[in-house]
Amino acid sequence: MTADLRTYLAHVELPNPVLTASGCGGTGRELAQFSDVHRLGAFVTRSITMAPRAGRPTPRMAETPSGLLNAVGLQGPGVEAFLERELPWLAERGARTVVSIGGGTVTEYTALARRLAGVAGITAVEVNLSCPNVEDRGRVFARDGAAAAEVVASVRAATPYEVPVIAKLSPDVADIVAVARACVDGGADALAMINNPVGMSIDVDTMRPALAAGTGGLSGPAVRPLAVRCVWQVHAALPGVPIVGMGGVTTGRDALELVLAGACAVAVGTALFHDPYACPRVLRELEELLQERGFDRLADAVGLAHRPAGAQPRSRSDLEESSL
Amino acid sequence: MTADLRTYLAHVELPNPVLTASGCGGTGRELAQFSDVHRLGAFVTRSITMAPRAGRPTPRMAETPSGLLNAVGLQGPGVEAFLERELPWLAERGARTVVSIGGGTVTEYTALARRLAGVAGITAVEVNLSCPNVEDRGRVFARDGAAAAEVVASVRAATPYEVPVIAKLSPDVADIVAVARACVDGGADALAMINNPVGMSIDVDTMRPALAAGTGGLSGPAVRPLAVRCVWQVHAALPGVPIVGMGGVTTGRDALELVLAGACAVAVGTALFHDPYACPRVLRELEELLQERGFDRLADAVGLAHRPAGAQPRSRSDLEESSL
Amino acid sequence: MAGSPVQVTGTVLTTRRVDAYHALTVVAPGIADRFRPGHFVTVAVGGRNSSMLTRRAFTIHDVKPDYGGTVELVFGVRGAGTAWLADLRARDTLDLVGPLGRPFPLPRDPCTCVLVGDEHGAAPLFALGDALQQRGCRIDFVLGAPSADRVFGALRARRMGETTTLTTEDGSLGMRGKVTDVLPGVIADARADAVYACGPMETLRGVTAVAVEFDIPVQVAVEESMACGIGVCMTCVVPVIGDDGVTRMVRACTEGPVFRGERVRFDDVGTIPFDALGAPGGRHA
Amino acid sequence: MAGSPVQVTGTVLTTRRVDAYHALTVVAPGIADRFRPGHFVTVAVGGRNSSMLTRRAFTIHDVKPDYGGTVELVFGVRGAGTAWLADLRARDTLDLVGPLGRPFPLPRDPCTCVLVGDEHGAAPLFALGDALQQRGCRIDFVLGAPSADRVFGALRARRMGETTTLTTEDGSLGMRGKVTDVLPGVIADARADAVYACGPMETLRGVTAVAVEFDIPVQVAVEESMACGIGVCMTCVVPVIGDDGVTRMVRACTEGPVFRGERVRFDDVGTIPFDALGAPGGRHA
Ligand SMILES: Cc1cc2nc3c(=O)[nH]c(=O)nc-3n(C[C@H](O)[C@H](O)[C@H](O)COP(=O)(O)OP(=O)(O)OC[C@H]3O[C@@H](n4cnc5c(N)ncnc54)[C@H](O)[C@@H]3O)c2cc1C
Ligand SMILES: Cc1cc2nc3c(=O)[nH]c(=O)nc-3n(C[C@H](O)[C@H](O)[C@H](O)COP(=O)(O)OP(=O)(O)OC[C@H]3O[C@@H](n4cnc5c(N)ncnc54)[C@H](O)[C@@H]3O)c2cc1C
Ligand SMILES: Cc1cc2nc3c(=O)[nH]c(=O)nc-3n(C[C@H](O)[C@H](O)[C@H](O)COP(=O)(O)O)c2cc1C
Ligand SMILES: Cc1cc2nc3c(=O)[nH]c(=O)nc-3n(C[C@H](O)[C@H](O)[C@H](O)COP(=O)(O)O)c2cc1C
Ligand code: FES
Ligand code: FES
Repeated sequence: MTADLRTYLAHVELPNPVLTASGCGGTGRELAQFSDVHRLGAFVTRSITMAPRAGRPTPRMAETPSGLLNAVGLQGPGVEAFLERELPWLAERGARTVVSIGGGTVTEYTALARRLAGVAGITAVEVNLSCPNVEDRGRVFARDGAAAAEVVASVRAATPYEVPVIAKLSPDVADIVAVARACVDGGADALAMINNPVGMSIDVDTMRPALAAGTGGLSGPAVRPLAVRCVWQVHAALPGVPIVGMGGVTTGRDALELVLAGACAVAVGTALFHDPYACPRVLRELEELLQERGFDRLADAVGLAHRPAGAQPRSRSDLEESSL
Repeated sequence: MTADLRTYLAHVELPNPVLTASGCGGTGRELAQFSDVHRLGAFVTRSITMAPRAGRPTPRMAETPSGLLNAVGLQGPGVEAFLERELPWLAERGARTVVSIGGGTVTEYTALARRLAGVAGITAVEVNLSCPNVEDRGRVFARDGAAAAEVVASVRAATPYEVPVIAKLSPDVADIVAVARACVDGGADALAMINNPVGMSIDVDTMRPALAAGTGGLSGPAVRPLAVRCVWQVHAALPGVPIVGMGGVTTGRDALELVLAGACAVAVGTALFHDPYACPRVLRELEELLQERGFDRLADAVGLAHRPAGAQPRSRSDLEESSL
Repeated sequence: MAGSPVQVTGTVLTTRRVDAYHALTVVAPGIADRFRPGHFVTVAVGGRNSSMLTRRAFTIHDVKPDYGGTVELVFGVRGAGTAWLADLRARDTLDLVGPLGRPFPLPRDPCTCVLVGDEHGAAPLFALGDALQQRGCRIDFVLGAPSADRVFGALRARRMGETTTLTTEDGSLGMRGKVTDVLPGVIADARADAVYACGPMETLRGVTAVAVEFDIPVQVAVEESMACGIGVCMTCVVPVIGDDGVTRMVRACTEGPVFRGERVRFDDVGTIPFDALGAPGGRHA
Repeated sequence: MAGSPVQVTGTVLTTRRVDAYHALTVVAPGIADRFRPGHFVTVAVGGRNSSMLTRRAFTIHDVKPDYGGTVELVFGVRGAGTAWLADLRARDTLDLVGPLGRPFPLPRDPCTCVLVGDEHGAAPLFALGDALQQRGCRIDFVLGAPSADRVFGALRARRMGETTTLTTEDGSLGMRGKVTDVLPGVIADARADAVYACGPMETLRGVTAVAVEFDIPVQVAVEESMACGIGVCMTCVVPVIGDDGVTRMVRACTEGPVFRGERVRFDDVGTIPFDALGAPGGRHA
């Protein structure tokens, strides 16, 4: 018997837990050349902004050991073009679409949420909080619980009740649980983590930063231990809040790792660049692993690593958060 | 002509910039089987604590993509045994020894600094701030600028003038520059970064955390982009402060990357586990790279990537800190 | 144009050295079938447990019908990924995705075309030359590189082209200089109607300038760092002027890599031109 | 005891399958020279650009004088690292560090020794048996595994040992059960003076209990996860009682992997015993 893979982002049911990560699946059309977008748990859009954005100069990417640095800078056509040309195509294909939004001010996020409100074909709104707050000298919202909560609260208020609001967090904070809690208190129905921690690479031949933008976001398997840790900590503190886990998922084993840590859905980002079939493959592998382990339902595996299994020899020690 | 590799930690001269990273070179004796400890820029001890410590239960390590998670828990014999059995051996061999200290309270750090004060053969004291502050519900000192500064100030006060105090920082904070600045204001003569960000791995077969301690510190090439970014940001903000860069250095190219970002010395940690000759090799490779690039002095390469080279085609764009 | 790209785990049939380059022939029917000159593939490097995440892009040099369809790549060793590729042996497997990108558009009517290839940029020109000759076009080659061992395909060019002009910066083969130094003469002598070019940005910029001078169309295949090659990551963008006159940051992997030369704002590559759609503080932002 | 360990990039001489195991013979003179039974080596896995940072530890099964000195490793495929090793072919190179660890101490005077090997734990016992026989000892083997294909070295044991007793959990070879089930009988029959054992912690615990029962010395080679193998990382510790009666967390890679069985606190492996030196809240803290 195969396991029941349905999962819930708040009250919204998804047929399976494997999503694309924001900014990694294009408009959906590109991936559709390889596999059906409606077979995804959900398609998550790149972060949509009010106005069109040209993004950052090139080079926008640099490879690092088991990682990738990117500095795309939210290039996109703006919300109007998105609603006109991209969302309808996804809706036609039967994809469940999570619309990610990004802005530089609370007002901009709110305006985006208002613009999306009532538009058909939106399964959830994901708030990308890793955007610089232009009103706070460019400090990223996700690094400041209060600012993050303010954005979430205003998006929540502007979004119809039936559309869940997902707050997407960055790992480069001193206390991810505090930011997560602030977002949930602000009205987030679910959390997504992790967005890219900020990294940098210097080309030792040109002796200049490898990215035109200097710094960039680090993604890929290199960051998976950070993602697992963030999901674990937040699930431990807020066990009732649905978490979309991501960061370096390339196989079903990686997905299961995040699920066991507490994610009820996982998103695949950088792995898509290497394997355009990554989402259906990860889903298939996850399904097999659950089956091998005798799970009837994905839900039973969510957060399981938190529950000390009596029979396990290593469970005597308590689990504290410290690198020491 | 070979480049002048001398470097300075505050006023203390080191013959070369390649150090061992704290906790990665054992007592020095183990590495001495492979190469002379006195040929190191300096030998950095594991973090010494007041009392003996048994550390964390096993498993203490888990491999991750291009990374390593460890949860050793500062196992060590305590400061008295260190002074009796370890430091004299290093001194006899002519090693320059940086003594790393770790504690759970400001008082403990201060007591350690007092105990070390006046002891011969100590080149510098490195303050490992990635220890949980038992008086602040285990919050790690390095994640709180004020607590970090308090530790640094009291260690600085207890340490003889001629011995530099190096504050060692963690990357998992929202604003590494703020913590760095607090430490420098507190009296740190130099900074070391990065200590391990906290990560986690779950064994999908046992469905339990791979480490007995649950979370652990992530090291190795996976974290190098974080290290380069931290060194870059701190050097940009505090160009006069010597920085010991570390995090994933395995080759001379990696070392040069940190030097170009602003480090005047680099430490090799996890790479030693793979290649016990890593320190002399990294030094040799760094020397060759500097020579190829026509440097007369290592010092001329420190932070060079910050200075827009007129001739370089990509230097038009300004370099901001954001992953977007 | 071509059908959808596919992922193929192909067997390496042959490996050979061609001066400074390595050539790999890989069995990849689904890719060979759909090939048009100018297409590229991306390959996974480093094997299982590789620390190298991104695929490497290579123009398809040639396809053959053997074993259901093979593709040949030609590359120089640059970093760790190409070094790994250079170590492959026959019977090893290689993971490819392709064919990718917008191939070279071909003229409707027979005409005279100059094909310019700088270094490994020469790789796609022979399949292109074949296609042009099949349409009755005359072709002339201009191939260049810093030194003789890095001029790719000179012999084949001599066999195929009406004329072949070689340049090296050190003068070790052909004329001393760059392809752009000799291009005006070649265009004039051949009374060329169009130019196709492949090579570094700087070369493409120069070639485009020459073509514009002669007022003939030029198609260039650009090379930008690519993290995905399939249009999802937005890392490979170049500033290109659209039919509406608006500059957009467009993806080299899907809208390109072949563009009309005069549409690419070569001077602004590596920047966001202030007048690009969505530029910071720009009129559309 | 032995000299310092060295790093060697050795050529793989032969690879072979032995039931469920793979055996690799690698040219490594500096390591072979210094070898004593019980020593181990660590090997780098995954090649250049590997995402696997830590070396893998393997007991040295055998050394031979060919080509200046070779070492043979025997291993089962467990994860990505051993899978990579299993794919090595003759003439590939392998990066080793060794010999490492404290080897088996040998008795001064001739005596009777039982050598217990569970699964790949049997690998070091034959070199040990040779050394013991050279000192005039009688040796008896007890080898076990879950199933017949995972019992290593049965033939060789039969040739070398006075007696050889095999166990499998599924009964597919020898007695059904574990090595610890048959060990008391073997010790009694041979009137053994000492036991040497190698295998999983659980087995070593059982073997030690039996030896303690018979009041004979037991030397066990433990297997803990190791990040460095050379004593610098402190990840491989086990709780061991010292001569002074104090329990310390000692490194399996340098103080071990061979310990006197009764000194290892097997029940407390995976914990910090409350009375260990420096235990949290403990008397020394
Ligand atoms: C459409 C296209 C077609 C190409 N065709 C060929 C060809 O036929 N023959 C050939 O020799 N080379 C070709 N290249 C360049 C080739 O992709 C690079 O040489 C190769 O990626 C370098 O990989 P590396 O690991 O050896 O180098 P590294 O410098 O170690 O690579 C590090 C990273 O940078 C990227 N990168 C480095 N150089 C380039 C580059 N020039 N273009 C794009 N990405 C780069 C790599 O993909 C990788 O992600 C082509 C590039 C593109 C975009
Ligand atoms: C002193 C010593 C001697 C050994 N001798 C042998 C031998 O002769 N034959 C044999 O088949 N195996 C031996 N082992 C076990 C062998 O080291 C592991 O099977 C191997 O490391 C697994 O690597 P992997 O990449 O396949 O597995 P993975 O599970 O993918 O390895 C992941 C990580 O865990 C570590 N690890 C996993 N299992 C073990 C283990 N059992 N012991 C130590 N580290 C482990 C690996 O080193 C690596 O860092 C020995 C171990 C030690 C400590
Ligand atoms: C090229 C690229 C573009 C991205 N763009 C966005 C974005 O627009 N919005 C967002 O919230 N996250 C964005 N991300 C972050 C991913 O959604 C994801 O959180 C992160 O990359 C970790 O997952 P991964 O390791 O599977 O890629 C981007 C990541 C990459 C690599
Ligand atoms: C096993 C291990 C033990 C460590 N112990 C200490 C320690 O005692 N004190 C300390 O300040 N840092 C310690 N560190 C952190 C390293 O000194 C270094 O900051 C970090 O690992 C990054 O460098 P690397 O990637 O080269 O290992 C330890 C790291 C490892 C891997
Ligand atoms: S390489 Fe990813 S969009 Fe072009
Ligand atoms: S494995 Fe590193 S100390 Fe033993």
